[in-house]
Amino acid sequence: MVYYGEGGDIKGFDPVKASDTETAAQVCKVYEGLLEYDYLVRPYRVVPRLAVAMPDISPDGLTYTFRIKKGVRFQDDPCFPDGKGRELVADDFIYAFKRVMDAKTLSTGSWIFAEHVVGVDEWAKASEDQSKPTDYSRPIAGFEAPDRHTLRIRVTKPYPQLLWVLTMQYAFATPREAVEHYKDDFLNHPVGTGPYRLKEWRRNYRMEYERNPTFHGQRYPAEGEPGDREKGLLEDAGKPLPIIDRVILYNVREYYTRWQMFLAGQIYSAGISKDYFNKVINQDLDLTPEMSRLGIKLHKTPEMDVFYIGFNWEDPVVGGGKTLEEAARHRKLRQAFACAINQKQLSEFNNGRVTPASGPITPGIAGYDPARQYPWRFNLDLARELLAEAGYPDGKDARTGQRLRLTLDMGGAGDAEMRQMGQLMVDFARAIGIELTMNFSLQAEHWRKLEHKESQLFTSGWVMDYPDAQNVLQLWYGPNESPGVNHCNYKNPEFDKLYQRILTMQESPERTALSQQMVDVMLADCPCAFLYHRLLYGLMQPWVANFKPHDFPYPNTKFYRVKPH
Amino acid sequence: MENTNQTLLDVRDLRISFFTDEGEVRAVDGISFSMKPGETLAVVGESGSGKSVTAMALTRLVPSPPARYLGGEIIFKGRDTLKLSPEELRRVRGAQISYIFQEPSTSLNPVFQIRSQIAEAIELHRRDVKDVDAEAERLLTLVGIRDARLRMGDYPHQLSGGMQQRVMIAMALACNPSLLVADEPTTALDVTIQAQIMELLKELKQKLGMAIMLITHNFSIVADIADNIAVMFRGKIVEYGPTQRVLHEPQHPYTKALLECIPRLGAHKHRLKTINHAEIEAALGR
Amino acid sequence: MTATAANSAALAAKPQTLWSTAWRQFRRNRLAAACLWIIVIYVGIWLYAESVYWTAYLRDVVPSYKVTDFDARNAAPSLRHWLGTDFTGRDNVAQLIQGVRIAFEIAILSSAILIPLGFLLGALAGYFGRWVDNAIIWLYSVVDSVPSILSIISISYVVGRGMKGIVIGMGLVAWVGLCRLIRGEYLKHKQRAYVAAARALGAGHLTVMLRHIAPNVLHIVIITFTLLFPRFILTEVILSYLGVGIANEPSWGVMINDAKQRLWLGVWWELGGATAAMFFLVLALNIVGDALRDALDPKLKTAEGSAT
Amino acid sequence: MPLLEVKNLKVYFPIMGGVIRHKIGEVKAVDDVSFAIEPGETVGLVGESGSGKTTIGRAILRLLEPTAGEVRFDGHDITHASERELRPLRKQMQMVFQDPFGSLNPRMTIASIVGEAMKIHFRQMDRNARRDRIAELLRRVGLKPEHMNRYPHEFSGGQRQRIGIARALAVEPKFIVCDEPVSALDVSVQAAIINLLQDLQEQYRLTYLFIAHDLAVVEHISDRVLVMTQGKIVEAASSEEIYERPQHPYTQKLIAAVPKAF
Amino acid sequence: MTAYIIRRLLTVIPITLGVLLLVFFIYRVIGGDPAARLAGKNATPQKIEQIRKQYGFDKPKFFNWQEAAKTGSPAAAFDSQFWHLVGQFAQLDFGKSLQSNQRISRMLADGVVPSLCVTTPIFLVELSVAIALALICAFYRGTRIDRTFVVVSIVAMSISGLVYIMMGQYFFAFRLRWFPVWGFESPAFLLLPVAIGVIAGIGGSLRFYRTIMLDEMYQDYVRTAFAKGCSQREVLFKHVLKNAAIPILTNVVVAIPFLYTGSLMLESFFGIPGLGRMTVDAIYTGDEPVLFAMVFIGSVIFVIANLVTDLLYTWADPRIRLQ
Repeated sequence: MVYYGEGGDIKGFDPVKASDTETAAQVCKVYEGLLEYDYLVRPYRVVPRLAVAMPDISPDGLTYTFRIKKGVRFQDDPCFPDGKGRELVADDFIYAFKRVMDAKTLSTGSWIFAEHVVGVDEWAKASEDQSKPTDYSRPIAGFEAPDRHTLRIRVTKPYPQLLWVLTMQYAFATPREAVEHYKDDFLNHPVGTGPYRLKEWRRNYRMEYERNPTFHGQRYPAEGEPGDREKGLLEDAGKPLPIIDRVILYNVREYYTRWQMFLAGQIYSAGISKDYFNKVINQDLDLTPEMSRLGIKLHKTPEMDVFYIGFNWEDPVVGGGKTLEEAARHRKLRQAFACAINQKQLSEFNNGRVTPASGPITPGIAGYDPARQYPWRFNLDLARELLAEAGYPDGKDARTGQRLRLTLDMGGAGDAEMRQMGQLMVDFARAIGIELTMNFSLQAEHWRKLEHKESQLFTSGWVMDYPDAQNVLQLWYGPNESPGVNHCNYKNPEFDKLYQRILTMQESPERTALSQQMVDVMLADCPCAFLYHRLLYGLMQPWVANFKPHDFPYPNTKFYRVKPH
Repeated sequence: MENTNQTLLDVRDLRISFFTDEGEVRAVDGISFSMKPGETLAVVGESGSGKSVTAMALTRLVPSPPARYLGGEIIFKGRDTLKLSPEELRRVRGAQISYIFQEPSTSLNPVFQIRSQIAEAIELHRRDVKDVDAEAERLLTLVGIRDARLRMGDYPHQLSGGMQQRVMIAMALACNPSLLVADEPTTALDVTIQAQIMELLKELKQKLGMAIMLITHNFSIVADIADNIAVMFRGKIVEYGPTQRVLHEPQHPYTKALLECIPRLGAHKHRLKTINHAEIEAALGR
Repeated sequence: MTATAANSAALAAKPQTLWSTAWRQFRRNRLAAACLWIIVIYVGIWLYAESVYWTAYLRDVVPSYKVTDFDARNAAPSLRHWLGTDFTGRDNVAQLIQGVRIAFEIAILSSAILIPLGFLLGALAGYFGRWVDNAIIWLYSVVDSVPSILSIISISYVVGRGMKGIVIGMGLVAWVGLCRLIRGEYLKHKQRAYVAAARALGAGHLTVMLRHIAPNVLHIVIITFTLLFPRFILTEVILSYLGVGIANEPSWGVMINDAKQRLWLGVWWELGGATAAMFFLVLALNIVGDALRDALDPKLKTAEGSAT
Repeated sequence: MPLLEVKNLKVYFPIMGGVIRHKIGEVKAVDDVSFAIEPGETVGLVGESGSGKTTIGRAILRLLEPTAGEVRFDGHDITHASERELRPLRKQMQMVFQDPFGSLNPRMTIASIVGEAMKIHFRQMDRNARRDRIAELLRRVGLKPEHMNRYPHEFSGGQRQRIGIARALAVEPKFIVCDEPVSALDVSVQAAIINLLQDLQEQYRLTYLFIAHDLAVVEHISDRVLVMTQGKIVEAASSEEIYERPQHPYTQKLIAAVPKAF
Repeated sequence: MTAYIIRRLLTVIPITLGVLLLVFFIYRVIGGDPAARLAGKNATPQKIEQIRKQYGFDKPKFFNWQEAAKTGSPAAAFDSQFWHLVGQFAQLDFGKSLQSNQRISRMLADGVVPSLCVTTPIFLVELSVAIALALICAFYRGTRIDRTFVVVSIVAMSISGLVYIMMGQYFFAFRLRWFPVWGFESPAFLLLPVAIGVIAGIGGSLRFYRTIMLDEMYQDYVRTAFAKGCSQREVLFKHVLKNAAIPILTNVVVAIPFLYTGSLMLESFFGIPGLGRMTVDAIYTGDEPVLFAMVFIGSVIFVIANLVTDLLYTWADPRIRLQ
């Protein structure tokens, strides 16, 4: 059984560097962590993977004890003596965690432990010394292995997100032998315990995996959401994984080409471009007969992400303002702008593939309430009124008579869809008399501008790392200002205080309420205008089975099945 | 040279025009002359008189367009070259009528060795020659190139102007032509070399007996070599006759003037005669 | 022959400049003359498009070609919209017309950078030789060694996206060809006796360079401009594809790029319209450029070859 | 006092080579040449192509930098004079060039070619005066004033040479270097130009250095003749002597090469 | 001759330095440092600062005068970002890609083969077809055949390369299924991109080579050849072709460096994992080290190609003597 799919550009197979979704998806085919998300059950829950069971957590919430499966072997690889994979032990995790913290590996994941786990920051500091190799024999107090198959993690203060982050690729077990054997080339030679091993990788073009013969085993889940059984998702319940022997992924850059390949049956899944949408999806947001006849299957799922237009808090026109009076006027201007955004039209423009956002918290996360009203939903009258109050009646500066001109930075230059959306934004602004200039940058430039606080207005989005509101709320936390993630450079002491509180709280209704309070505080200041959450429309060839959309779908290929066709 | 009395070349009322933006330019405007085998005819005229076009026209070397052969006949050995097929014409060129040109440095192909340029001329028309190299060497020696065997490996730019012209002559003689057309063969050369080349032509003419049509603007070099002189002016032959007569008893005012305007050695600082072209043109009735 | 022609020409009534002779020769090329008309039509459209743009700008209103009609988006060709509408319901024909404006603006503004730059550097290098020449050769070798698309993108990365980036990028890259040609011509002309004559009269270097030699190489600028114009248009398409194209105004490159995905739906008129609008201008310019070169300087070897 | 005095003039051109392009040799274009020209005299300089005669002409006018030696004009040492110091002297010495096609700027009208010298040297002259003077000069060299607004390519070789002469005369020089002024012309035209040069010499009391490769022409126009070969002057004598009693073998060869009178 | 070659080889140094300076200036000086990007999306400011230090982004850009003044050693002035880059490149160490974390030398090695697989056939086919057609034009110069070729080649030049690719892929691969839509598996996958590359480029080449050939047709030696009795064909193939080879060679050899950089468009559309695509990616993502390396190697090859051209010149043209 062979699966043909699409894969993007990846940053190699080193788990400590797997910062993007594409790379994560590939790393997860080969490596595994202590925990992983359940494939079928919603809301998301974490289940043990290399751990025997969920950890024992001490009553103060500061110590986590994991027991690790016995008899798990790394895949056979020349880096081991005699080429046979060694058994996985607790030290492999500690080694992997140290690599995440090691300044020399330049891991993008050090935030998962930094400031949380006992002793990691001192260890990381020591590793910065470029004159000698990092000393991995030096212990970190927070990571201990009382015996070969037990791992104990100690945190300085309650860290409710720990279980979530342990499902992330940064926390995957890596064998020291492989790192030391391949050195610089380790990122091209993944050696893990996972269901697949990399057979061939032609960068920028094609990846091929084959079943890992020494895989310790996993079975298809027997339990799912209501309705899963009807969709045939439980037909393989209890079967050993992976089901597919070979996975071949092509890296097709052009959307246009990708679509042609999908129709030609050369790849098994594809997204839908806005431009094709009408041909593929009918009025009722279902497949057109033409596509149904081909047997193509459509999957619609809300994604855990949020897109917004940010205002740079340090900008003299739209920013926080220097005086109270200025702050009030600028706030009104931002609110007016937000009110001018016709979310309905935006959704229509995207053929209904987005849900209007009423705030930062994405669907599927505690704190998301579809009933909540977004205070700045589309209302031209209100927008004009606010604009006048801000000192720009009809979009003209009351003092100088000059038309208000704003610049909106967008990444993704060259992407026709982005450009078209920009055009829409121009229209929205024009409706209340503001002249908006679009500025499309290449990805790298866009980042640079944000990092240097050079933008006035900018579009941005956030894809959740784990299903917890804190992950997105950090975008407005003052100390995270650029070059940190707070690209609005928003500062509000009240918000910051609340953020610090939820950071250490275990999930609870009280914490959810606090998150919502934070959202209210932030929305009142309107440091950004929220646009939408995406709805993922995916097409699948009829012969692919067991596919269920997932927000953290990285290791999911092992569940798929390909029917004869 | 069996029929010495027979006419080798008979040009009758030849007319060639160029058509340019300004309109028609009559380069050759109804000229007639004839040559016997072994005869040397000097065609003398100033630039633009049509003498080179006449020479080139003998084997239809003037590209058409822009030129147009408007009329007349060029009877060479009894056949009108204006009516020959391209294939027949090729067999005349180089074999029976061959050429040397004014600028030897550009007229030789810069990227081929002397050897192959001469060999090409031999191979084109003399299939029977077995040892082409030896033949080429003989020709080079004939035109007075020393160490001919060594020189054969040279490229044109490695030779001086005089040597280059000798190579051109050797090439032209490769097939024992009956008529050698020398188009201003010495104009680009220094005076001393000029004399050598003229000397060589004279010598070769005696040795090989071919007819020579010598195109030049310089009266002083033709006296020794030419049997007949044709003086051209604006596409017409204004005077045509035996060398001595033309030089000493010129009939036409243009010829007279042309002869008198040349400064001569030993005739210091007298005032030179000049030519009023407009007057002559008027006299020609144009 | 030339002397005869010159003599008869001397009798002609009007003084004949190189331009009048060239013009006469150019006119005889029927195809080129026809293409000149095409260019004239495009120039007309360009001026019209400019007037639309500036009228709207001065009145501080939204220009008609930018007025969107969300409900009429992606319409098929009709009497009202000959080439249909785009994704926000703007008329494609109006967009194409503005595309003419953008194409002309890009070409003219880029040339306004590259021509003085290339000319001056080429003249300096060719005229003064020695270390000036070495330095300028070094400079253009450096610019030349970087693939031009990369340089243009890099430059626009610095100066900013959109029109400004493209114009400055292309201007700063494309001068090399002109500089080479001008340098070669200056090398040639400085050997000419008329330069020695001017020097013997006491003319300074600057006078010789600009007053004497420059008029003799000016035609190269014109040829280069007509031959670069189509290259600018074609490069803009590639830049748009790479995401460094024009952002806030309609350009052909952007239109082609937008239309490419809808081609699959059988929407050929968008891509076809933009391609055709571009094709005829580029073709006309290429043919006219060729004819101009033949008329003005048949020996000139301008660089050719594909930009990709 | 001679008008022009050339002492031990050397003009060498370096031959560059090697890894760092240093000088690895030199071409001795003019190698230790001395001569003098008296006012009103015509001195012929004859030699084959490459003998260095044109280089001498250009070095005298400082269009080339001499390597060594001295050039004195009217008592001034101009060998190392700066461009500014030279400017007044440029008014007194001029040059007529060989190539009637290359020596006139094809993009300038006859008026501006001839008038330029006046613009440089007679700044106070107004437009009309300049036009009158140009017309006068054109008449003087045998052209029509109405040709003023034409371009060089509209003229024949001989006419162009006349324009070149008019340009040289425009500054009212004392001394003119004639660098093969008739070599590229048809014989009939050549005669006319030679006559013109002689007439002008008489009228304006000009001094000529007449450079040519044609001994007959040089002998015809010159009072004295210098024979040059391979960068050196091998013989200097009056015209009659050169023709009647050539001393140097090279001179003899040159004379032998001239076709005999017919 | 040897001195000449050495001298020409040495010119690689200033030009390469210049190129590096240019690119460095654009990306590092004006573009800012990429430390934040390296740190990932959740990075803390401390992490970013640490990366800055580790990469040396905290050092002065061009000259470290401060350090030189402090230690009194002029060598310390070169302890700067630019000169570190130069030193590194001098050892042919291009570092790692910011984007893919790969060693750049490895990326180059992987990418050059696919690129050459596409560009070399395009180059060879285009060259031979264009020269053949140019000879036909020269043979029939001034006739309708010649004019038709010229017009067709100008028409071909006037269509955007992007349109060729899009239309070609759509009709011949997707609609007609004559070729694979995308991929780099077997020579069959190269047919369409190569054909498109040739068609897109041939107009310009044909026009150029035709001009060269026609130029030669009017030389004096051609007249001599005709006067000897050579036929059109002999003149064309023997005399003209060998002389025209000189300018053609120049044009051709200078194009060779661009074979190495690959074709941006073709590679992206047809999924050829070559250097062209790698470069485009590097542009998009601001992957400085990759751009530095591409430009550096590109310029070195370019200068060497120019040197080779000059050497070939001597081989093809006996008039030119190198001293």
